[in-house]
Amino acid sequence: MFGLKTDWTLDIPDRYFTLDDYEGNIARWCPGCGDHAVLTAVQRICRDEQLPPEKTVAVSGIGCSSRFPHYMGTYGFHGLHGRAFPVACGIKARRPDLHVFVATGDGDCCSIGSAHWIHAVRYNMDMTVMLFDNFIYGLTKKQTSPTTYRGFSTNTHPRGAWLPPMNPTAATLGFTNVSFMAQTVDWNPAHLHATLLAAFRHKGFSFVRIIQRCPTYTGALCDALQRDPSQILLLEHERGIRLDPQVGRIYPNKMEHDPSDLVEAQRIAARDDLMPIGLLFQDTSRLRYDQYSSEGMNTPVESKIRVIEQELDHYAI
Amino acid sequence: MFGLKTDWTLDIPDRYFTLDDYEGNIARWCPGCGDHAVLTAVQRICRDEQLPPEKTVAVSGIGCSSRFPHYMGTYGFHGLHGRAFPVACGIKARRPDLHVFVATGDGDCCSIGSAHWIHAVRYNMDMTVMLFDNFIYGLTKKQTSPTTYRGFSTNTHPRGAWLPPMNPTAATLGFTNVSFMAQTVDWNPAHLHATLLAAFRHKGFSFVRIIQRCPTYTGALCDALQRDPSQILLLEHERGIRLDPQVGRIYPNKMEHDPSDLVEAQRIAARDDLMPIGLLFQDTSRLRYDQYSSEGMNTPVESKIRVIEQELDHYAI
Amino acid sequence: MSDETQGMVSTEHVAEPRIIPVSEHVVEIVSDSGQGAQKCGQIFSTTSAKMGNGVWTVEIIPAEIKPPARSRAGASGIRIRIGSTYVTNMGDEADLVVAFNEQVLYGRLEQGAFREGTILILENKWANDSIPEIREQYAAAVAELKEQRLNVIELPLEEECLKHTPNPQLGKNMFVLGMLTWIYMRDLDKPLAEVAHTFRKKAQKIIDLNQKLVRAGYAYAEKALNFRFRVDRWPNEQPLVVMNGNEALALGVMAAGIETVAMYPITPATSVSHTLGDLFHKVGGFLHQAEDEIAAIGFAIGASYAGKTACTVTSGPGLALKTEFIGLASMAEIPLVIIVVQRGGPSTGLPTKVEQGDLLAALYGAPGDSPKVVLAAATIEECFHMVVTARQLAERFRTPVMLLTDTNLATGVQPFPRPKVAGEWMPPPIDQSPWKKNLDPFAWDPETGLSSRPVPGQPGGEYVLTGLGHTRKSHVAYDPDSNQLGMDMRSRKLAALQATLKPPRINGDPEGDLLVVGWGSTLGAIEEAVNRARGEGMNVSSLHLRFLSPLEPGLTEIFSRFKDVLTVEINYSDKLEDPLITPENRRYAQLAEVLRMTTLVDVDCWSNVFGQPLRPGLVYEEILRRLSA
Amino acid sequence: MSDETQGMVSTEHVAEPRIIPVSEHVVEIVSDSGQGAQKCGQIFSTTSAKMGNGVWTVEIIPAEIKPPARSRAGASGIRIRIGSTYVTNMGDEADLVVAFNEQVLYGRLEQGAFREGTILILENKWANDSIPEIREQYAAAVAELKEQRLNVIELPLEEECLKHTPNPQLGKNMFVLGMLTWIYMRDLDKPLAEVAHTFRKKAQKIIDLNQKLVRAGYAYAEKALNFRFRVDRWPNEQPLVVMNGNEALALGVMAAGIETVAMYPITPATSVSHTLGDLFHKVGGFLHQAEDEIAAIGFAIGASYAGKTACTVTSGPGLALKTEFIGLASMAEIPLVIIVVQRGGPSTGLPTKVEQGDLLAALYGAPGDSPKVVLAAATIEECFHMVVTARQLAERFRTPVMLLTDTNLATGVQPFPRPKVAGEWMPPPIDQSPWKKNLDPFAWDPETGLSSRPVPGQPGGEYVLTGLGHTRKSHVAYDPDSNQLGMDMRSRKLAALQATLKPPRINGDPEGDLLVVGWGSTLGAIEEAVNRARGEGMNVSSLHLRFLSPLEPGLTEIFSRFKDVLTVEINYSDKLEDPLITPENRRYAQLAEVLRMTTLVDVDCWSNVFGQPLRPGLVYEEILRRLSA
Ligand SMILES: Cc1ncc(C[n+]2csc(CCOP(=O)(O)OP(=O)(O)O)c2C)c(N)n1
Ligand SMILES: Cc1ncc(C[n+]2csc(CCOP(=O)(O)OP(=O)(O)O)c2C)c(N)n1
Ligand code: SF4
Ligand code: SF4
Ligand SMILES: [Mg+2]
Ligand SMILES: [Mg+2]
Repeated sequence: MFGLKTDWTLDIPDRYFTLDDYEGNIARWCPGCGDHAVLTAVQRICRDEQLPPEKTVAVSGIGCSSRFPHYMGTYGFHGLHGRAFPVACGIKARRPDLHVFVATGDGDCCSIGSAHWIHAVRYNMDMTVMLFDNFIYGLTKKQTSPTTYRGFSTNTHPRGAWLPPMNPTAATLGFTNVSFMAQTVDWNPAHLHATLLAAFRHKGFSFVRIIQRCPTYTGALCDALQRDPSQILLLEHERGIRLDPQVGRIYPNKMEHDPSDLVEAQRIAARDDLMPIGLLFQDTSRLRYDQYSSEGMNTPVESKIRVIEQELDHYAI
Repeated sequence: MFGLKTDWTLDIPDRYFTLDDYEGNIARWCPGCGDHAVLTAVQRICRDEQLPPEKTVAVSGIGCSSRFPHYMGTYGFHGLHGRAFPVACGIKARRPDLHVFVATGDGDCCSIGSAHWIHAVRYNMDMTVMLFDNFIYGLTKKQTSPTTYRGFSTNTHPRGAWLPPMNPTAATLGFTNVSFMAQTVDWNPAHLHATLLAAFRHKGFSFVRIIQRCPTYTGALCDALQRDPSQILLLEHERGIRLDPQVGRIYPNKMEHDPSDLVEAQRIAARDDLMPIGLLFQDTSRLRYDQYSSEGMNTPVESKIRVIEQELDHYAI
Repeated sequence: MSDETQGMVSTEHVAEPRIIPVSEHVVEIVSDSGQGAQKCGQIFSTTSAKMGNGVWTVEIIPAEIKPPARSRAGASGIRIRIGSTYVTNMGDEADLVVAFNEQVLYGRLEQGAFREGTILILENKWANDSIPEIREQYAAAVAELKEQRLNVIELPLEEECLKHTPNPQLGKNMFVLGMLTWIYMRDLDKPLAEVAHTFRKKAQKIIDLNQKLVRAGYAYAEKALNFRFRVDRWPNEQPLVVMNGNEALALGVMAAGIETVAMYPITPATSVSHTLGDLFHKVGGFLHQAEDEIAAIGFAIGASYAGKTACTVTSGPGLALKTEFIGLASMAEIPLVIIVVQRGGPSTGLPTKVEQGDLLAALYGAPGDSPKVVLAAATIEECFHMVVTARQLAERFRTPVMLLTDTNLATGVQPFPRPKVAGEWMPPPIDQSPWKKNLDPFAWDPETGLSSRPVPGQPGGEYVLTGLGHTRKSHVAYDPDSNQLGMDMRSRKLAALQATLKPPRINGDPEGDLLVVGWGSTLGAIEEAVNRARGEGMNVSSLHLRFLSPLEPGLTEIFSRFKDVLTVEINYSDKLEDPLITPENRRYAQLAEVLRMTTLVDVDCWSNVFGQPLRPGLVYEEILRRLSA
Repeated sequence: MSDETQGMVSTEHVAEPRIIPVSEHVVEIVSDSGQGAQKCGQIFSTTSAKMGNGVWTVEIIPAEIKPPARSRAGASGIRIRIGSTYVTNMGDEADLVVAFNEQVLYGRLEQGAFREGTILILENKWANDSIPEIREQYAAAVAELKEQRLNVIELPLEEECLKHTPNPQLGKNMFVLGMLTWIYMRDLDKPLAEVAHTFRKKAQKIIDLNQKLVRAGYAYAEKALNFRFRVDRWPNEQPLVVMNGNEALALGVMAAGIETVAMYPITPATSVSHTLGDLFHKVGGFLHQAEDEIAAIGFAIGASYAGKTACTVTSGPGLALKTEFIGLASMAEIPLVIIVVQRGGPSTGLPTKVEQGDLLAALYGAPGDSPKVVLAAATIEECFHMVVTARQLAERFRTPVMLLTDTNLATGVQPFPRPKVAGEWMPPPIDQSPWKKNLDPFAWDPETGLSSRPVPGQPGGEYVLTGLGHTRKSHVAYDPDSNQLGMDMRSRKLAALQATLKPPRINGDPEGDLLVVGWGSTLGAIEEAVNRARGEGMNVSSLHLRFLSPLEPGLTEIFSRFKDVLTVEINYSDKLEDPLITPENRRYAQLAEVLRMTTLVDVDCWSNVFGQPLRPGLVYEEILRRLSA
């Protein structure tokens, strides 16, 4: 009678979900924006994995990329700038039956949201996190973000951003309890899809930094990467991102990297000559807070009353 | 006439400061609290380096350790919980002539303040930061902190803290633009003093994690470390913390560590068998935001008016 | 109020002690921190409650965790007010004080805790201390206390304890408990049983020693003192529980069927989480200590969105940090319970002291128009029950509900009728049935603004919650009509809720010379003062508000029946007699501001920011002053 | 208001165009995003100002960064109101509209931007588009526009441009500029010079091409149209500058001698930092883009503490996050300028739209009593000057000062008298002289609460600033007297400031049937409406408040001279005629709430949350309705 049942979906066992089922409002990103590609990849994963739309929640902060939930046909939570993680954790903590995707920007996650980022990694709840890194504040029209390249001119730093750009991948790898860290680019649909799929399947906090084209404000940055695949370092491993060998061909720079090696992952992340893509680190044995938080969730009302009455006995006079 | 002069102290060139000059209100920490030792060490450094009290500012958040400024005879700013860094950065950005010390707790810095922590490291302004890590929320009476050991019983987790404890040193080493990271213990006055002195002399954001005894709430944790020096790993290097060899004798576990090797520092920080003390990392070549922020600080009023009038010309019709 | 005891006590030994009947007594035990005064007082208080007295207990907490011994500001202790009626507040000056040293009394003196004639039982070992300075301090203090006409009884407490234990520092509190048991004519077996219960997790020999000391104190008092007090029973047949307001909140959370509490530690709210930390998992609840207050409310909002109303608990500085998310909860109509245990402000302020300073911030803190329900508990009992109400309102009206309490309630301890927890107090399991086709996620009833919400897991209900302006479908919309409609609907809910409320009860006549209006923890003190004044024939009534947003109805009409209306609050207001203050620039106490704008009645206010629970005597004096003016 | 043009225009060609004199005209240019309508309008507006017209320009901004072409919600463009007097607001419906396609007109229609008779010059290439759907859309729209009695003039703009450039998409805006130059009888050399200036950093051939297109548009209009409008000069001799409110704020910051601005980007406040980003370092200023709003204000507070008043700039959601630090600044008396460019709320709300929704949050947002100064700019000119005032008040009164503006001011563009920047506006260099012995860091003057502060670097002034309750020495203190004193002193400063203020000026007679009270950006619209009503003999006056905390003095007395007092605001209020709303539960507009509590006058309110700048016509109608009731 009481609490959550895990078998509700059995009421409707014969549903088959098509891509249409994951379609929400018409996406209003700029033409050529990398966000479109990510949306498509996630919708495909939902379809391939046959996630019931009602059991799927897309959570975001505020930013261009955080419009993501509106374009999904699932449940969604388009919250506050920088605060996607606490909300997503609150959802997952008490609804482990839901599939949670988080969309966040380089400003949303790495600037205003950075306290939650470091702690969400530590909580290691099972969710798929997409950091849309376009090296800029898109929605508010071209201000410096923590990842903006030094010297790149923005509206707040017309003389060029002065600080060294933050490396979100290196930072994440230093956070306690990190369990999954991958990097990909929006313009390689196969790599993007394979990476997000691996992230989705990882039981834990799967953090994927997606290098994302923003033709409107930082076009040149990604154009260079996109046009010259030799600036990319493709990470390969049998336990890494599984990729059609065809896809890997365009990348002259490849490297075998065992994703269980954290120190090596840190070394790779810190490289500033090449942009690594692939799985940097994965550890499936890390503690997952959602397992702890969902303990005893189905306690029936009668037992609750019993406990409370017992406790009142202690206070009784 | 206008702006800051750097030679003001020359008005009073014959002052000599004694320890008394750095004494503020009577320290009200519990007897045996490690904070007392840190206070003494800082006061000694002020005296040894002859810092004019009026040119020295101690900035803190809220917590037992954040009472620090009240006990100094210098200027002080006892601000909001978790927000010591922004205030300290605001001070240093526009007053590079001031010596800034920051006192922060494991809750203050690594929990509520963590967004500012990651960014303050990146700003790399010249200040000496002391993280008083007592593995607990002291002031609010024994709640779990990010660094609380798993299984340790607190008032919010009477069944024992559940999450793996955060490693602030490992995290800091992963933050972009890190320039100085050291670790010490409050109960070894010589090591504490030498470490803080090295931190003070480092031009940049010097982050020192001090393992701090809180006999009231986490006595057992530090007692073990204090009684059994073999749980400590003493880092030594010619460019490391300079220590009287006598002091090092009590530590059977020693290791040569070159503080310019970041990857090795990360490996050491991640060790969970031994508690490393000493200089993990130092890089004096990192960009310092306070140099940028204090540019042109002494612009005379006449030049300002000229610039504004010129700008008004652009808007004139 | 127990003036009859004044001057009646002497330290001369007589064979038969005099038994003085009093209707109530205020007892304080003060010591250095760590000497167990609080434990002693708690047991005395429970014993008194079990003997049928009304009781109010409040701890005297030093500012530091471990202040040095014998320090002026370091008083640690407890105040117990016992009475032969229901006791609703900590009272005025103490009638009897036990002090372990003389220095800790200065702070109490400063705060006006004593009066002429207050009996002071004082440890006298300091008179012969080996350090001359201490001997001098002691002599000076005793002289001053006598000067202030306290009834000082110097006794060798430690010396007596030494006869029973080698470590009197640790046992003196039990010895004093025994003395109080004798003085107040409690059955000795009651404190003994309490001691056994309190130390049940300790070794038997600890229990034995403590009980021995209680007995010794009892015997010693019998020998050393010549007065006893009799406080008659409060005729009550109901089963009672005794606890502080934060414990009541924690149990209320569980009784309300709230299953998720996310918080960040902050005095004086934290202890709610301590109680929950111990128990919550036993009812399948989950306590999340978040990385900060923003994350705490975000987490609670996530959990609420996903199905069941969650709760966050905080105090002033934390409330400030939650402001943005409170706006989101209002905008996106997320059911949520926000408990605010108020402390002294502004800023970090007076973390351990009481103030009612957060009413306006609760009402108006969030930028833009963000209507929400705001309740305030007036008693410890209400701390329990109002959480249940708050959860139900949050869900029914799809809105954040703020529940205000304060340090006075949080740390006060009082017996109240034992609640009978009912299954209906708890929410049903999360609805996962298919969502009714074509019912928009914000299908506002145009009259009431109410709508029901799809919960993740409900097929067909998929929608995207957003803090941006939105339509009934929760689609982002910036057009004038959508924005006006959404704002209308969210505001309308408050009017709809108000329509279900009764006008507040008036304590006293429905008309008269003066109406005293209060809210929150001051109820007991205000009613006590008003009733006393009424007893003396004054034409004064009082009224206490629990709903601050929406306000309880009928206030304008009620106010019109009184010559003057005065709020009594413990928060800041300018005084008209202060320099430069005019009727036009005066900044009123917070409820007064709200009532003035709502009723346009010239509501006056009397308030202070002493950081202390309100004393009935001060209110009584103010009533007197006004009615005799 | 230019009703005289209605029905006077036809598309039939005649040899001599009719010249229609108008006192003012509202022109809109709407297009898909990226077609340069805004640039065209800006040049037209500057040209008009240079020709001696009063001007108000406001951009029409789509919700998305790059909405798809020909989308209903995607209108991007500009509105220019020109007049032969000083123009203070964006006016009511447009008199003349140029549209690059018909779809973008729907949103404008919905928002009531057009009226019967509005002249619409419409690109007609869509009538022959290769896609049948587009042809149909076009025909349907034209039919509807005609149905709504717009004066639709369909012209082959693109076709004409093609005669001069292969890429008419990029040049059409210049062509339209030329047409407007002809229609409004501007000297052709003025826009040509502006074009040269605007593209001065581009290649000469770009300038040439654009100038060619302007000339072509001019010639074409002459051929194609049979009407011209004459808007006489505004007789003004002063030198003028023309800019938007955010540019005025940025220049004001520099003129105030503020040297540190810390912010986090947020619409619509961000562009203040864009202006500063470009210029600030030239005056030795430093713009810090912090990691979040909390850090931004913390940084500003640090800089202020260390010597010179700093500034932070934000909007609603950022204001919410700054709440805790604002409390600290009030408590610890830190001079600080907080600029809030208000947008639609609550929560993320309507980021690009206007609202005056943050007044109560500014006044009461911080928990506990945290008095502060709150100002609101009413014009773009005031955006400039009030920053200077704000810094001075912050320092003199050692307090945070909040300066409220809004989207309407932020994006509106208007000429105003060129300020003559004075050295006295700027603070002296940081005082580093030895601190006067024995002067406490909070040596409050008991009458005024004022005190002067030591600055780090001053020997002898060493003190520890704290957000905890504190004494004159800034020592932590939790005792009743210290807390009451500190709170008194901080509050007293507001009374002291108020004592220096004059009662507000009344626009119109000092007594009458109706007093309209406003604050902030609605000044122009309110006064225009009131003056129009007065011109028609109505007994109405208006009053506009710049100081919201403390309030300007004398309001009760002023209000008593009017039968009715009504605030006009663009924020939320319940309407008395709404379901369930009673006089007692009605939630008033924000200033109305404040005035009701202060004056006890039954101040009524008229407000909306359309997210649009206030239109004088709506206010006029409301005045009419009230005065004829
Ligand atoms: C509290 C708050 N501060 C600031 C903003 C304004 N804001 C909206 S999105 C954004 C940054 C967007 O950058 P990013 O997170 O990188 O996302 P992108 O638009 O680039 O995808 C900012 C500053 C806000 N909405 N709320
Ligand atoms: C915004 C806010 N939240 C919470 C608190 C309560 N609080 C004060 S200190 C503290 C934590 C102290 O722990 P830590 O930073 O480790 O310092 P310690 O006392 O251990 O030295 C907390 C939660 C506060 N003052 N302000
Ligand atoms: S501004 Fe950049 S990130 Fe935003 S929608 Fe456009 S291309 Fe994408
Ligand atoms: S509680 Fe712990 S950290 Fe705080 S003063 Fe006492 S010993 Fe030190
Ligand atoms: Mg971005
Ligand atoms: Mg700590």
